[in-house]
Amino acid sequence: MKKIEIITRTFKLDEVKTALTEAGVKGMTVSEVKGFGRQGGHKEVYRGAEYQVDFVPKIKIDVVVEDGFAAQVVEAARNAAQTGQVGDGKIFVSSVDEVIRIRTGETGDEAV
Amino acid sequence: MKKIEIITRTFKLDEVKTALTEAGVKGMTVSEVKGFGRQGGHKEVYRGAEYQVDFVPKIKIDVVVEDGFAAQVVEAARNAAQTGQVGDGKIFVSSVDEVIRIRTGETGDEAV
Amino acid sequence: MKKIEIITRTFKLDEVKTALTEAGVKGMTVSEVKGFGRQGGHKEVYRGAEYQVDFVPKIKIDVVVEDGFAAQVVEAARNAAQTGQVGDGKIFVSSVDEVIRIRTGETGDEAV
Amino acid sequence: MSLVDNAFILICAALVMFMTPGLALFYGGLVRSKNVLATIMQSFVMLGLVSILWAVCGYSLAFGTDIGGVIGGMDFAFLNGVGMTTDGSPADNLPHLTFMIFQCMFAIITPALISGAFAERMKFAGFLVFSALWLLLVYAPMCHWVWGGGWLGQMGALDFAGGAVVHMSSGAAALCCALLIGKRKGHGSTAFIPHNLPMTILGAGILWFGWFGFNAGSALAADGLAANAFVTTHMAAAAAALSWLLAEWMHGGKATTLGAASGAVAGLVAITPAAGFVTPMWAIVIGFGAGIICYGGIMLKNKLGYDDALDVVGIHGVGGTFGALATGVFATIGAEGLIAGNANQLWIQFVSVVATWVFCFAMTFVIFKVVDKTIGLKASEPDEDKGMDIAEHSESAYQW
Amino acid sequence: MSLVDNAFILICAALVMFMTPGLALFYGGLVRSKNVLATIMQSFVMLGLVSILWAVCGYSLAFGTDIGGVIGGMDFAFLNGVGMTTDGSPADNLPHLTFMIFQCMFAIITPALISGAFAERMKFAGFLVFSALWLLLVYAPMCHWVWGGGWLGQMGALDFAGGAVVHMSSGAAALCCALLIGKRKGHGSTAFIPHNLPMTILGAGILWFGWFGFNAGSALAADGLAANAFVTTHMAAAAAALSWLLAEWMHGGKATTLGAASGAVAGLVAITPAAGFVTPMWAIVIGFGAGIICYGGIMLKNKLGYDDALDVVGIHGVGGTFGALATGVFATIGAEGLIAGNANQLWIQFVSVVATWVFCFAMTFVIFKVVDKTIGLKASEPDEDKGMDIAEHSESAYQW
Amino acid sequence: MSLVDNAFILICAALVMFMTPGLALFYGGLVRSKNVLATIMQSFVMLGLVSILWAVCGYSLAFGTDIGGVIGGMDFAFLNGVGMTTDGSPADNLPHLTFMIFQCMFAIITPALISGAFAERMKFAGFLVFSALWLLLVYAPMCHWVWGGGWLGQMGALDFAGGAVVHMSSGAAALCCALLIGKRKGHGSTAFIPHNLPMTILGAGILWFGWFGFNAGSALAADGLAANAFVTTHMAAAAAALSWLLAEWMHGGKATTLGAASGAVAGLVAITPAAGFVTPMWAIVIGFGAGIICYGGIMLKNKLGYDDALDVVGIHGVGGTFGALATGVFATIGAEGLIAGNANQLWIQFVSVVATWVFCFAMTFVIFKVVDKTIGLKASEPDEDKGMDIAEHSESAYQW
Ligand SMILES: Nc1ncnc2c1ncn2[C@@H]1O[C@H](COP(=O)(O)OP(=O)(O)O)[C@@H](O)[C@H]1O
Ligand SMILES: Nc1ncnc2c1ncn2[C@@H]1O[C@H](COP(=O)(O)OP(=O)(O)O)[C@@H](O)[C@H]1O
Ligand SMILES: Nc1ncnc2c1ncn2[C@@H]1O[C@H](COP(=O)(O)OP(=O)(O)O)[C@@H](O)[C@H]1O
Repeated sequence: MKKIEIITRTFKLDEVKTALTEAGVKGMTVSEVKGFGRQGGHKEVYRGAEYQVDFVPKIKIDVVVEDGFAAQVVEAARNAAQTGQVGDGKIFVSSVDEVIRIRTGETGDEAV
Repeated sequence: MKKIEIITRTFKLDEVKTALTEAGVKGMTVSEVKGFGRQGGHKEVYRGAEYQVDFVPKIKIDVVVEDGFAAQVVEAARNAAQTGQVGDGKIFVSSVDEVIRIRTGETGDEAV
Repeated sequence: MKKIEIITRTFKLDEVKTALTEAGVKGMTVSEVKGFGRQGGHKEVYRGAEYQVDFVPKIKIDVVVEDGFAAQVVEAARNAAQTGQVGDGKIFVSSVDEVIRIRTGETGDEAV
Repeated sequence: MSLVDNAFILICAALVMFMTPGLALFYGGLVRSKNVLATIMQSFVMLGLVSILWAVCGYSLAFGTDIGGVIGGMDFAFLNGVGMTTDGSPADNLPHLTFMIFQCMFAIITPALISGAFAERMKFAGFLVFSALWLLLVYAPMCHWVWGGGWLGQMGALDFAGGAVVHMSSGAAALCCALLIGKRKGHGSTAFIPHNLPMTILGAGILWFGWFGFNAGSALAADGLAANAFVTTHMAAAAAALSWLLAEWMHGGKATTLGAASGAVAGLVAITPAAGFVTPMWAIVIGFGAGIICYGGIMLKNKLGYDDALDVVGIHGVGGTFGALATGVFATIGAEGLIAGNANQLWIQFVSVVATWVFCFAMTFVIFKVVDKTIGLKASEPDEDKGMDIAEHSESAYQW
Repeated sequence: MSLVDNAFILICAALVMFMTPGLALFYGGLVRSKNVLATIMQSFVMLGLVSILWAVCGYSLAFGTDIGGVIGGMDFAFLNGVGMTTDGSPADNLPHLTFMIFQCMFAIITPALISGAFAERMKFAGFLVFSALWLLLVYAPMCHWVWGGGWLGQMGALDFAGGAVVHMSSGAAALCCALLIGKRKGHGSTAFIPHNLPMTILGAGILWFGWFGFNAGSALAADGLAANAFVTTHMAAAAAALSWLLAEWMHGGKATTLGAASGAVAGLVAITPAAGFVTPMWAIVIGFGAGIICYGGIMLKNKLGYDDALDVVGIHGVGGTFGALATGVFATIGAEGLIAGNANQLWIQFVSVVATWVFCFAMTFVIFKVVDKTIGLKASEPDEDKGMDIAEHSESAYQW
Repeated sequence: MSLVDNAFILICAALVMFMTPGLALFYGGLVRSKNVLATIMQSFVMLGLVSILWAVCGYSLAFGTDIGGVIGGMDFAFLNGVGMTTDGSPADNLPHLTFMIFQCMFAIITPALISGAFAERMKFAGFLVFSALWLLLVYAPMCHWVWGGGWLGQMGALDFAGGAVVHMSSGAAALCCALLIGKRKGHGSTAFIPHNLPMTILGAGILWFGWFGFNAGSALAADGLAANAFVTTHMAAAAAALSWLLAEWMHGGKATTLGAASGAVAGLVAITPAAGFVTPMWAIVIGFGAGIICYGGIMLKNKLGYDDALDVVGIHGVGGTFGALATGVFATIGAEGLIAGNANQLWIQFVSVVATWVFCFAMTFVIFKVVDKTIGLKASEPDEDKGMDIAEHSESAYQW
């Protein structure tokens, strides 16, 4: 199985979720993260002191799917998340050895 | 080494932690996440407007252990986290190439 | 490509970020996590009831880089994060099959 | 001078001042976390901006010597002649300064109320200019018309503590602004869920608390009338909190905490024009009606399609209008409404409602357009994405 | 009518009203984040529910013409005869409405106090019915007995501002409810750690602030007695905050922020019955005792095994009881306690303590059982897991 | 005795009390989340500690029979002779207890103000001892000198509500403490960004609200002078909020929410000594100046290199000093300053400024050193890392 990590803009969560479910994804897990990259950050000011804040809020969506399904999921996510502006984010794909569904103990492709 | 990601219900954190430490796990890392899955979400209402909220709070526990120990850890986690109701979550196992303990620079099995 | 997960003390974020960018890293993603390990936790007290809190706040920094660059990044992160006290944290290195830049669709080493 | 009344009104003025930070929190909790500071700021900064404008000329425009029933003269500009004695004070039991500052607190919160309509997408510089002009060109005349000797007051329109001056005026302005500024990015597709409801409830609690100063203080004396206004205020808020919960529940949902808070505010709005004219039991009736009607009021925006982000139209516009008419129906204390056999009062109230809506909407339209063309009011899309806090104030509300 | 007293009591009433949102935050910060809105709601909605009940018949049950020392008649139902003058007012210096609304604020907060006992696991519909019945069947009689001309007052029991009426009654009810509703899921194995202590401290600050209205206002006049009650209130809170910290520290731990806040509230509770009867230095003694004794009080639940989630028994029950007895010991102003040589007063206080506990516990038991069997009170386990906010109100308190 | 004044001052005392929780939140929002409770505690616990010290001997040191213009005698120790009548009351229109408790509230907040300087790195035990000694050895004499019949008052120094007694004294102490305790770990390299600005704004709102009690109450009567002080307070805060925003904006940045709140506090500080001596329009001038000057004041620390964590020196020290001198310039009510042709007053103010800074700085130095050597004041590095909440109080502010 493949784990697909999608790091993208916070306000894209709903669109990406919809795209993934439409593509047939049954589950995913989201976390709130902060990203550093080409997009750069912004200036913040507190009582006259300026700070360069390099980290911008992003979300990370983790989806584990069967090997053969991965490419399609990546494509769906990319289409939904893309704005074309710097800061759209990244998708990382890696291999997962085993998946277990806690409730039933099922493993492998049936578990995702 | 193997990385075991346990995504499960928030109120199971203590039980899973105890099960893992009893099984011999020495360290783990937890994050607050939101999950989407078969469990479904719930309705929220704000001034008469209804929203379907698909993401439910979950926790993710990451544990890295020696290869031979992984199966036992998965088993312990599964037993502790299981309630039998939809939404119990998933366990993902994947391979880790290298582990380094920052304090000492130790690597490999001694570092976990 | 390699994914490098650095779990370390919260107040080390700036130093590690600087070390990584100086080493040539162009992007990274940070999350707020809680860690359990040899460092132990602390006691908390609420209206006379004592609780042992085992999880201490940590940060997790994820960086994906080209294979050949990984060792150098690990070294830079370790140097920046190390205090020598228990609780400095861990670095996990694992393989990533594919990286996609959402904005452009670039893949592989150019995408990171 | 009555020292008792002075003591009472000064404390009431402090209570009304506290409503503005309360409103800041009420509104602040309802927006997304990336916009909370900008939203708070749009209320908080009124404490600065309006107070100075009020001292410079706002008070005089409202309470200076009447000019043709339309506006006050410049006699009190720069607080000239506004002193520690009752000399020249519109309330002859109060030091002129006491009267002036009590009125100042009303002037502060009114433009702050409007800001809920364009929350999450307004530029700060434009907002300041818009609010300054609005205060002088809408609030000051409205205040003069009703309380400063102007034509609405002369006509006999009843407005005990600001149903028209404060709530209808801000509601009408809010409608105009929501229409002109357009929707927030993602409106219709994204859920704009409040980021911190306990903050909103705290704000509602402070508003309720401060509203005692607002309404009971509007008796301008610590007498039985003040007691009556105090009680009607409380009872209307209570009844409206309950009836809003009931409406939610009958509408097929759960009774929500935000509903209780919103209902309470709706009740407070509706009783404002009536507080000293109706009895407590009629106040319960008015409050009960307000909860239901304003619950309907907030539905309007979905029907009509404007993005009144924090429901200023639904609560202040609709609630203020309902309250003004209800005053014409239920007044029995120091005035006579429909139930006392005086249908004419209801007609007067109706005229005052129409006049207020038309005047405030039209004036707001002009001011908005002028400021929008010159300075600019709507934030850019990338700024909306980043959030107003970073974009307009270079600040983040929260850190891990 | 005294205008000064009217001004003073109206402002005090506003302060007491503000205590209920304060309590909402005090409690809200102590629960887990998934239950914060439901907890806040259980206080906030009392502002709606109790106020209306009070106007309809609660006030009359408490202060209507005495029937056999047990309950008030229906003369003031629907605020009939409760007007802007002193006519019929129990306090002949105050407009009847002023007296009524001041008392109303006490009636609001008392059932809200109980809600801490069953926090995080109570259904909202049942809660509303329970609270309504409790107000009419427990609070109104208690209030009548002590302040409305009933038998406790006739007997000479001293209760300046509500040690029995407000605190013991809610404490006894809390004990009964905690026993009947049972424990929260995970009790004993999970740590129920407060989710937002700054919110709780803010709540404590508001409570302390509002308590000046509660206790000083109970003088029902702006005289030296009010000053005394004001000072004793403040000093007792201060002493109890310190002594709770001391107890924590001697008990082997650190002095905690929650301890300072809890101690302050314990001191405020304990001085409530005594505020106008003791001198400031004795108030310090009472406060100091309250901090230590209530710290012990909250330990009881661990010993005895009930799940009084937010320590209503430990603080209001124990603190109110201690204060009532301490009043019998230290009273020297307008009454004589043990130290003034009058042991009988202590005996009377003791009788009033027993009567209050027995009556309130028993009545609460009956009401709880009836509501539980008919409407249902305890939330289901899955709902407890989800949290009361989502389950009962379809809301989440916080968003990223 | 004047019942009106009694009513007014009691309510004002309640307002001033509320400022301390307000300050706790104002400061609490500005620190990192791991230190928020400890920061809140350093204000909140003063409500306990100072109140008891005040009753025991602090009040007597400040207002007991004058001994050589330097300190009060022990006549009022343990509140001996401080009763419900005006007997012995420094304000002969007020019950002695009323005067005492109003003053008590000032004594509470002053050491709390200092705590902003050493926030995030002070041990709690040492802090308590330091604050107790500071209250008795710095605050009580300062208070006596200015208001208790001491030499500064005799000399004719004007300090309406505590520019010297409260703000300069705490500012000077803050400078001393910041220098002695040293910097926070990471100072200069890490960004110390406020963890919760809405909390800070709420605190600022409460401070502004409470400050009406502080300044208007300092008239000690509900007269026209109180009205004047009320208005000057409000207008100065308003003007300073605006001018701080202007300074930020001209300094090349955005107008910030924290700037509005900080400016408001700066204006409130600066008008404190002047509130009853200047007219509202001059108050606007003073406020406007305060916003700009205190904005400069907070820059000092970067120039001079001390770590005054929450800008107590920049706001209270600089603002209090500016206000004291401005009083000497603009006084026209009940006193004459420079613009009334009395240059001597400015000289007196100057002397009082120098005396206050020198005395408070020196005394603080001694107290700090003694406590540091004996009990210890600076937290250890690992404790700073963990955060003061866990290290000193075994508590966490927030849970997921
Ligand atoms: N090498 C990397 N490893 C991990 N996360 C990365 C990496 N590069 C970028 N990211 C994440 O992707 C986000 C977007 O990257 P950025 O360089 O700003 O824009 P873009 O992806 O459009 O080139 C970053 O904020 C960060 O969270
Ligand atoms: N394919 C997946 N990839 C990543 N996370 C998943 C996936 N499927 C489920 N999850 C996580 O597991 C949680 C539980 O899944 P769900 O389908 O609701 O129940 P169950 O695991 O009992 O079948 C989800 O909330 C989500 O966080
Ligand atoms: N086996 C593990 N799997 C995942 N995370 C771990 C593991 N061991 C340690 N960690 C993380 O590393 C942090 C530091 O580990 P700890 O044992 O306390 O100190 P050290 O790394 O200095 O030996 C922990 O708080 C936890 O977040």
